[in-house]
Amino acid sequence: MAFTSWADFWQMGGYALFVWLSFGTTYALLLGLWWYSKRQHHSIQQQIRAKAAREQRVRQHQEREK
Amino acid sequence: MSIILAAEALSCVRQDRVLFENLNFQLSAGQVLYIQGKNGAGKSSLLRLLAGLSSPEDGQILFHGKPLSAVAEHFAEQLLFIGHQSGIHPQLTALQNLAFWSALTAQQPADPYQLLGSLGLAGLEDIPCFMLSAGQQRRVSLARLWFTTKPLWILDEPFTSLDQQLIAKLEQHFLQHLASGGVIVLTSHQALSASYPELQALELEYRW
Amino acid sequence: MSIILAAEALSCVRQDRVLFENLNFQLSAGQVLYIQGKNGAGKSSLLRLLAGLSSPEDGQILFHGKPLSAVAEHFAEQLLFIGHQSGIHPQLTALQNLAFWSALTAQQPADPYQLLGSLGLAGLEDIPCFMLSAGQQRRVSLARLWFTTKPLWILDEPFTSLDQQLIAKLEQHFLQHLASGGVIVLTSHQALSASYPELQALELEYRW
Amino acid sequence: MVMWRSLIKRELQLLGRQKADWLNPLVFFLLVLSLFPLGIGPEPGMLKQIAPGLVWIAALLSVLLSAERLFKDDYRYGVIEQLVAGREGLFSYVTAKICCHWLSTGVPLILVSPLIAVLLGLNFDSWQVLVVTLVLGTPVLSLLSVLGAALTMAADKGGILQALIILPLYIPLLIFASGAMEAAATALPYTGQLAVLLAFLLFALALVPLAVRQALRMNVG
Amino acid sequence: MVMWRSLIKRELQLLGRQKADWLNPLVFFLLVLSLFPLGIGPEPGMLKQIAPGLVWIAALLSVLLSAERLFKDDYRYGVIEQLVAGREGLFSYVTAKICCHWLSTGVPLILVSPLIAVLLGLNFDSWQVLVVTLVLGTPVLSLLSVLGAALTMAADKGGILQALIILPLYIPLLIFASGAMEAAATALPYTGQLAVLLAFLLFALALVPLAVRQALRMNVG
Amino acid sequence: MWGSMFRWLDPYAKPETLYHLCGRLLPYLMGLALFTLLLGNIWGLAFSPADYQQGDSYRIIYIHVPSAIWSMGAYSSMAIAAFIGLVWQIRVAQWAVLAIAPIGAVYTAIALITGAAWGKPMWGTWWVWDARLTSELVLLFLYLGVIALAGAFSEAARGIKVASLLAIVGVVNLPIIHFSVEWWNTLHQGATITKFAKPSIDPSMLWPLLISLLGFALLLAALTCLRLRSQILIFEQHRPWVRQLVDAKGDSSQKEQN
Ligand code: HEM
Ligand SMILES: Nc1ncnc2c1ncn2[C@@H]1O[C@H](COP(=O)(O)OP(=O)(O)OP(=O)(O)O)[C@@H](O)[C@H]1O
Ligand SMILES: Nc1ncnc2c1ncn2[C@@H]1O[C@H](COP(=O)(O)OP(=O)(O)OP(=O)(O)O)[C@@H](O)[C@H]1O
Ligand SMILES: [Mg+2]
Ligand SMILES: [Mg+2]
Repeated sequence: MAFTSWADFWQMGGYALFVWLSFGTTYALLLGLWWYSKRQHHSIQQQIRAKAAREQRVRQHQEREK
Repeated sequence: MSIILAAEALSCVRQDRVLFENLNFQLSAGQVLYIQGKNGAGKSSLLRLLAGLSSPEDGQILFHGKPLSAVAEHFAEQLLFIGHQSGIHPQLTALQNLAFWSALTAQQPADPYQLLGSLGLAGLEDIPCFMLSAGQQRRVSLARLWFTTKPLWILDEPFTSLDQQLIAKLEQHFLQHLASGGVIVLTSHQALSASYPELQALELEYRW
Repeated sequence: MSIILAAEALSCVRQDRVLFENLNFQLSAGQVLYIQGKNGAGKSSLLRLLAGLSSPEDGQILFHGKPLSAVAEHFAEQLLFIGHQSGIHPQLTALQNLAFWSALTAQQPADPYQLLGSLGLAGLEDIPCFMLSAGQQRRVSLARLWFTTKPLWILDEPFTSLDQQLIAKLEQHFLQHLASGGVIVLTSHQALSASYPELQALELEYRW
Repeated sequence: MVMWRSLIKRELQLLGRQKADWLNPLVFFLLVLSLFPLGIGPEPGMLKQIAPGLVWIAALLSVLLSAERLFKDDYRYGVIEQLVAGREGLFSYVTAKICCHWLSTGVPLILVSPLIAVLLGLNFDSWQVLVVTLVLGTPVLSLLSVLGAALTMAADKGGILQALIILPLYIPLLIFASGAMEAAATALPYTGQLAVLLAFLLFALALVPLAVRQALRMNVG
Repeated sequence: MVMWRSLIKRELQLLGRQKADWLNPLVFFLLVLSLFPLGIGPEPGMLKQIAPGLVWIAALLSVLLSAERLFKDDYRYGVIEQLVAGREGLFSYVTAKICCHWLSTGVPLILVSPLIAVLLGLNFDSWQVLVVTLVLGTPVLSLLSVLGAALTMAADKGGILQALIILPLYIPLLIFASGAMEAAATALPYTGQLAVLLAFLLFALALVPLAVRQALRMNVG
Repeated sequence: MWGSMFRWLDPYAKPETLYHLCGRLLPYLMGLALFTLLLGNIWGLAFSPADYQQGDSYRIIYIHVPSAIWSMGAYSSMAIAAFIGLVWQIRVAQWAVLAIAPIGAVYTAIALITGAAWGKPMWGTWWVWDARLTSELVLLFLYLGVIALAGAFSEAARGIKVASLLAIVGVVNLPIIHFSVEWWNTLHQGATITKFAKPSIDPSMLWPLLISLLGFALLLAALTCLRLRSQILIFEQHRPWVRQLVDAKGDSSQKEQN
């Protein structure tokens, strides 16, 4: 351990702003990307399901037309 | 019966060429003006004149007996014009395009889904229009004819890229519109199949 | 007679929709393939596949018995494709447009003035094409059919915006081309009027 | 009013579908800004000195070019033709276009201005003035660009013709906006310049929409 | 060769018909150049110092934007579709386009360079270096712009997308070209930079036409 | 020759197989990535000694260097995928381009932000226009260009192909970034760890750095797997197997709700 106390650790020898800014934004961005990709995956599946439902609708409509 | 739209001694010049001269006709409620002619005869040019998009070289157009320029606003309210271009935005869906036209004219379909479905676009209502085929795009554009209350329709080759079935349906709709006192001006290279009660054919000659 | 163009178990997907599946046909010299179908059935998509502009989802296209991808260069040399768009530059005159296509294919008309004249464009040869009417532009584009020596023609709705007279002329020309051993693939919503010796009709269904 | 709201909705739908229409100008703006230090040399002193001009030139180019396609689609597909034939909605349509253009290009520029300040080494005060000039100036930029787009709609010559027509009109704006920022940088009063910018804005707001409508009519006729 | 000649002829005919296509970029170039003294302030010392960068940035923007419409018409009206279907002429078509683009935008820039020298207060030596860098650099600009136009042909997003894509590739060119001029201004040797520009040119000449052809094929397929 | 050499890869070029493979790999990759990343970063942040010159600010190195190096690594892999996709017409490779691009863009943004945050204490300024910094910024723009281009087309498949071509052309920027510190004299540090023979850095600092490097690489792989699965679904949505897969999932999630 390079630091003697938690306070020391958080202060980062006076560079707290820069170090924590870097680590903070890095993990925020990475989490954001992870979340975005997850959500995209989910919404694609939903779209596919919606399209299947629409297909059903169209088939019904065509049946009725005939 | 009163005359709704009339042309008096109309003539049109494009570039250096006289397309037609001294053209006259009178249209009253329930009548169709079916403009025919070879390619380049001046059909589209005439329709643009009638729609007030350009002004004639000579002669005048009368709407309910008054010159077009005097009643421009009123005329525009009564007119539905669909030209060679279909007037739909390819990035918007069929529904959004309809909503746009509804907003502008304050006339909307009772049930847009049902309308689009009856035009064979069921299931394609919320897809951007560029993903539709040529004929399907045309159908979206023509959907407006089913919920407008405007009496005067000016349509430039409405049948292009439509299949036979839809052409028949469209002509049925024309008949209905005429029966309710509307007026239609249209061009087409295809013969009209329905039997119109009062059809005025106007043959433009290709002049040089 | 040897088979020139054949499709084997062709299928096409646009976005998420299967337009057609397991499509087969064989065309030999002198035959027309006339593709019909409702709007959005997939006619244009099929023609683009056949012209090598896109590749099929499944199945293959054979040209003289060899898969298209293997003989792409050779195939392209034998092919004349005209799509929904007419392929003429609106800023150039009819003559300049013809010259461009002549340069690319090393095939030129004996007398371009005479050719354009016979297509009803006399006097319009050196006017930029945007000043021509819809049908006249189409005529310029189709003029290529009169001086090409390529055997395989793929035409997407060649009759749009043409008047009856020119359609008749064009069909005459089709017959000539077929008689000399050519092959034509075309779509149209209008019925063909000429009597083709060997016509294969292919009806695409609008599927969902 | 109802009509105007649904026209705005249409524009927003288009922006939602074509995200590139508002994202690209923004990135273009940043790209052009970063060209200068590369081409001119990166000395911070010099950069700080010419920064006001740079920001305004980059803003001008990106707003201008983003307006280029504003009416193109609607024109090509015959929407405008039908609007002109049916008169009613044309004016609402024009004002809706203008509003949404500013929302989609001017506002993002204002929002990224802190980033610009970092890149060009502006201090806090200069940044504040920059924001004020942008708030007053970008609507004028939008108005003029939309006018340019309407004038060149049928010409089909791409952004460059529009730039030629509109750039001369921009120049007064450029002079006063960068003048205000320079004055602020040297601690001189700059309310005068801001007042002029405000006057430009009011003037343009009153006249440009009418001019745009007229331009659309002429282009179709 | 015969084919190539008639393709060149076609392009020249188009340029002849649409004079704006080569006049506008030139005027745009001069206009953008004249924006700088207005936006930045006209002190001659400063202006002379940043002149090399300015000229190159303006050249870059004007060449880039002029390329935007290069393939648009041919694409929209189905010419490219048919070229791709018929393969033969595609490569000649591409090279003819590139040549004529350079002739119509790069060459005029070189020709007006004396005027620029006067406007920006360059001396004779700096002007000479400017001309050399323009001769070596504008063909690369043209090549890359044409590539950008080909890539974005079917995208229908206007010049800004093209700028976004191609500006990053331009940046090395900008650095070396303005570097050469700066070196010349401070009487340092600049053959190194010129050699690099030459290398860029050869590299681009070898690869870009192929890439353009590929891009056209993809855009249609 | 090429064909036969890579024949064993063929099954993986089949979208369905690849989809399931990615699905199976994803949890392991993700777990490993998280583990190594946290290990490297916590070690670097809390346990390795402070730098005698830079003090504790140097600890930014544990994210700056991995993200910077892998921003370029991601670009190369994207370009390789693009090349394979275009030359051999392998569609999954084309899809991989779009899967990787956003990850690369985020890595580049991280490198830029952390670099700026490091530059402020070290050089006294957030940003200078030096060659390495600028070329890294250009890399970000290239990524954005690829993403924008891919999205600009009405047909997604076409957009991807065109964007692949751009990705390949953009490779010229990579050597510029890497050698910028040698070609121009700049503020930025020269190669310290990538000098293979003798890294000029203390082992107690080097180890956590190497572990973080591995962590970022694994994360790149994991995220690529995740995103590639989405791409496969998009482009294969008309296939029966996708329909079945999605339906099954929809049913099960509905049951869960009930
Ligand atoms: C916004 C500012 C910065 C950017 C964009 C940036 C970018 C980069 C890039 C792209 C690399 C990878 C180079 C390669 O592998 O070829 C790198 C590596 C590195 N950077 Fe930065 N950097 C920035 C600021 C800094 C600062 C302020 C420092 C420290 C004072 C620093 C120290 C390092 C070190 C030590 C390496 C590893 C070099 C090696 O071993 O190859 N960077 N940086
Ligand atoms: N650019 C596109 N992107 C996605 N889907 C498309 C696109 N163009 C067409 N489609 C879809 O493919 C289907 C077939 O279109 P295609 O143009 O082949 O029809 P078509 O038979 O030629 O119709 P038409 O008679 O109207 O010309 C359409 O229903 C449409 O949904
Ligand atoms: N933009 C234009 N500028 C100049 N002249 C034009 C323009 N458009 C058409 N013309 C000329 O006007 C004549 C008539 O064109 P118009 O479009 O009215 O014909 P049309 O009867 O609609 O033909 P089509 O059946 O082909 O649609 C054409 O012969 C052409 O020479
Ligand atoms: Mg017409
Ligand atoms: Mg079709």
